[in-house]
Amino acid sequence: MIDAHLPVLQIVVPLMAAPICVLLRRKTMTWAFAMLVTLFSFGIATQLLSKVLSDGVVSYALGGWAAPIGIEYRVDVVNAFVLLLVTIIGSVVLFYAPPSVANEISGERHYLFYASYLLCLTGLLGITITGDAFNVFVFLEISSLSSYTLIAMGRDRRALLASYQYLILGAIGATFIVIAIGLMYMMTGTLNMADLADRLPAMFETRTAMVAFAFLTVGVLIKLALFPLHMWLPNAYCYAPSVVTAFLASTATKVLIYVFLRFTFTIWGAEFVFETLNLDAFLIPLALIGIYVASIAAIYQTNVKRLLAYSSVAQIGYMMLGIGFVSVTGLTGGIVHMFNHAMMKGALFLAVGCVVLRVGSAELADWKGLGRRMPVTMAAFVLAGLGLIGVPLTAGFISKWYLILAALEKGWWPVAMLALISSLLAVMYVWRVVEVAYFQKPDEDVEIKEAPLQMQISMWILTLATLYFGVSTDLTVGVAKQAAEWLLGVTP
Amino acid sequence: MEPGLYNYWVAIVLMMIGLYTVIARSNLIKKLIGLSIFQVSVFYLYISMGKVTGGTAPILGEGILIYSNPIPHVLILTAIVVGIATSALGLAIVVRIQEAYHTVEEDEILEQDRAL
Amino acid sequence: MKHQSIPRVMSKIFIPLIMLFALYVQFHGDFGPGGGFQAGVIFAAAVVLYALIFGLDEAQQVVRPAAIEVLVALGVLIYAGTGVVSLFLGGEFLNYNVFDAHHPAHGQHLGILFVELGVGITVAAVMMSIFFSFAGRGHK
Amino acid sequence: MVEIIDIILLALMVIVAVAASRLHNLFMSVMLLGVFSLLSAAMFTLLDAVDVAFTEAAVGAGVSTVLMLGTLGLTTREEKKSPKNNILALVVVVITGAALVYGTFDMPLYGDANAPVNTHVAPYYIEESGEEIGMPNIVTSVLASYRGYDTLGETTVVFAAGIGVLALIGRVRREEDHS
Repeated sequence: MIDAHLPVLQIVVPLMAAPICVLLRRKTMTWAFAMLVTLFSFGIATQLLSKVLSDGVVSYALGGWAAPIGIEYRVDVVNAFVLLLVTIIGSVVLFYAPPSVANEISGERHYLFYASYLLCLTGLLGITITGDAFNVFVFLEISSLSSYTLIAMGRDRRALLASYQYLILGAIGATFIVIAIGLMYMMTGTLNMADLADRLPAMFETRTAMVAFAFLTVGVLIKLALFPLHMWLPNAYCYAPSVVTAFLASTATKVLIYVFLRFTFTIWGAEFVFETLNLDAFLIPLALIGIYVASIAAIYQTNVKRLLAYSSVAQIGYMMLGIGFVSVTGLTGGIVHMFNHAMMKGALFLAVGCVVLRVGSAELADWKGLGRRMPVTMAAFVLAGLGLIGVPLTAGFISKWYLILAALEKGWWPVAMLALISSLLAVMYVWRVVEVAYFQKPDEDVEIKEAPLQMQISMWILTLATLYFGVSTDLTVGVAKQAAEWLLGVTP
Repeated sequence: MEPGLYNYWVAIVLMMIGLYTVIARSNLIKKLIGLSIFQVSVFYLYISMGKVTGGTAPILGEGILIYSNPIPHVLILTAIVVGIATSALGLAIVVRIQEAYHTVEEDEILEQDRAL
Repeated sequence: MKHQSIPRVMSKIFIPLIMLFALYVQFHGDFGPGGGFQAGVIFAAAVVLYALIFGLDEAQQVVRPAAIEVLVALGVLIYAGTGVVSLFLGGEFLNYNVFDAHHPAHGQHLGILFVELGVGITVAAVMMSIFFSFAGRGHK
Repeated sequence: MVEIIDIILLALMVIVAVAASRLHNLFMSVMLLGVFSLLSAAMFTLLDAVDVAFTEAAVGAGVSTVLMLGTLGLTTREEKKSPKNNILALVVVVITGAALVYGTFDMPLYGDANAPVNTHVAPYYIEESGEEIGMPNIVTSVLASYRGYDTLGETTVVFAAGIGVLALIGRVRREEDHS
């Protein structure tokens, strides 16, 4: 029985777990329960991916009403891969959470924290799995509202304004998406994605369709923080609790990139978006400028969390660059980078969380001499940082390799060069941290312990994943390539 | 007067009044007021598209032949709920900001942070 | 307003009526406009009115914050639980037809009754909880 | 006759929205927002959306006004004049609005029974829901059954906001402080 209902269980299990956490109340119990549920979702996601890889698309009619009458869940290789990514990060970060959360959030609110965490996970998974355009909006709001809460729980008072600003921009973005979905519905009479894909082409000539696409793109780009619509991201990542930063940085923007892929390739079709509207002419320059501006901004930061946040904005540029190539190699690069970057950034933010727990600050000035005082944590930081730069034998190298390959395939030498040179900027911002941590003497000589084992295990899982996926690429590139072929419609 | 596109235009004008308030104002409560106006106007756009001339409310009854389209109504019911949920959370954050900064003007808050 | 008799007396008449109206809206949604969401809001309004007239502490004696938290969670669980029950009866999630093997429409009625109840409970509880949180903030 | 009411209502909505946006007295602004919601609820009734009108009146004019007033009580009633130059905001808004207006020119006309929205999917609900669900109110049938899953999501959004508010400004339970 379970097998047939996997798609809905993927969402409903964490969804129901959130209210149960509120009923449980005790912090250790809510955490243990949430952990169990997240691992279970991870299990479902693996099952779904293997099912999709062997049998093709899985469709599930909610309420028993066949699409387009009812809402449909539709899992193909693209979203199965994203589901896997989100549940991996969800589990690893949650396992890490208790010591860090205990340090940063007052005890009587822990159960609300874990309930919100589960809701955020539910929302992200729900956006990914659904085959109904309006349902995307509903689950987008579940994840957004819970992430506003999670960010505002940061202990610095600046977390409040960061959360508020994210709320305002997020609400504007979501409303743009609602307007776009409304216009699409207006022209076709349907909300089901597959049905929209059938009925939209007849409307491509209309001005309404063009405006609908424009609003959709702007709305999604605000939410996924592509330069110059990234204003909310640095503060939100900087002041959120460490656990929240690690979780959101590795999942939220990735899921929105998936939404972008789904809407542009599956619903509107690459032909309309990139040949009629020439979106790539706008996307590629924006992605490149974003990479440079955000990387340079990262170099000048004095707070490690904020530095990594700007680096995230830059990395989103790489992913969008890959998508902008509209080729199998380019999309493979974009999708692989989505996965690899989640591992690397997750590891980096978890390392920062360890330091914040022991040192009490993510300000670079307080990191002097950490290389000797917290060698294990800093080793993980450096390894994941090498991945961010794109050094061979790390996951970051694989994704950049495909991106540059895609540029060369098109004969776009300058783009390839620019992408390559931008890695030097990553060297500079990673080096700044390394230099302070390893080559500067601490102001005072106090003993600092390493973070608890629980936190280190999670951090090392992601760090080793960065190395592992730099060597063995069957899971990442293999699946991403299939996903890219599926999106471009070249799958047999 | 021939019904045409004018009510879509009014909806757009209302949306833009709301959007302008959100972007231009510095007062955090005023921004949320603007956001509400923006969202309610989008609801109006949706509801307009479901209206059928000569139709009645989509409640089945004897002898009624034309009903207005129920789908936009359903979608907007959901959107209204989402809207109030967002406002409530936003206002809660505003209350906390007031306690932490003793002001709800965005520029004054940023100034306080810069002074640190 | 604790010591003014006119609002106190009037509210004692109105609050039960408002609650009754909430129940009417809750269970009459199949025929006219209304349903769980609106009913929840109206029900919460009755409690808010009580709190405004008799004071926050008095209202929290009637509806305890701990109980509200349980109700907030319970509503969602009732809604999703309805779907889980339909899974166990062999249907898809939220397929109410399986609730009555012989008359699918009866099953639909039953299913809608439950999910609307879930919506009503969560909405009423959340609205009360939000109001108490805001009111309690100014209280101290 | 109905058109005249339409036009008056819409004109009032625009006036109220502008006033709510421009006034520096937040108390009046919030009240006007409530009025705006009530006017739109009236408008929704004219457009046959009775369920939506009911909800908008209860939420927009009721809950939202109460919450906003509660917040004003805890913060301030006066908005400070903002010195910020708003040209950028104006440009963004004008471009956005112009794009939307541009999009309207190919839209189906208001009230058109042959528009795609009224010929695909919706007729199924209108024709079959009486038989399949057995309820007169089609909106309820779609909301709770055909698209019941969206409504589960909606309830979850309310839940998320509820625990969010609780986490941010909720009462701290004293008894757990000692443990």
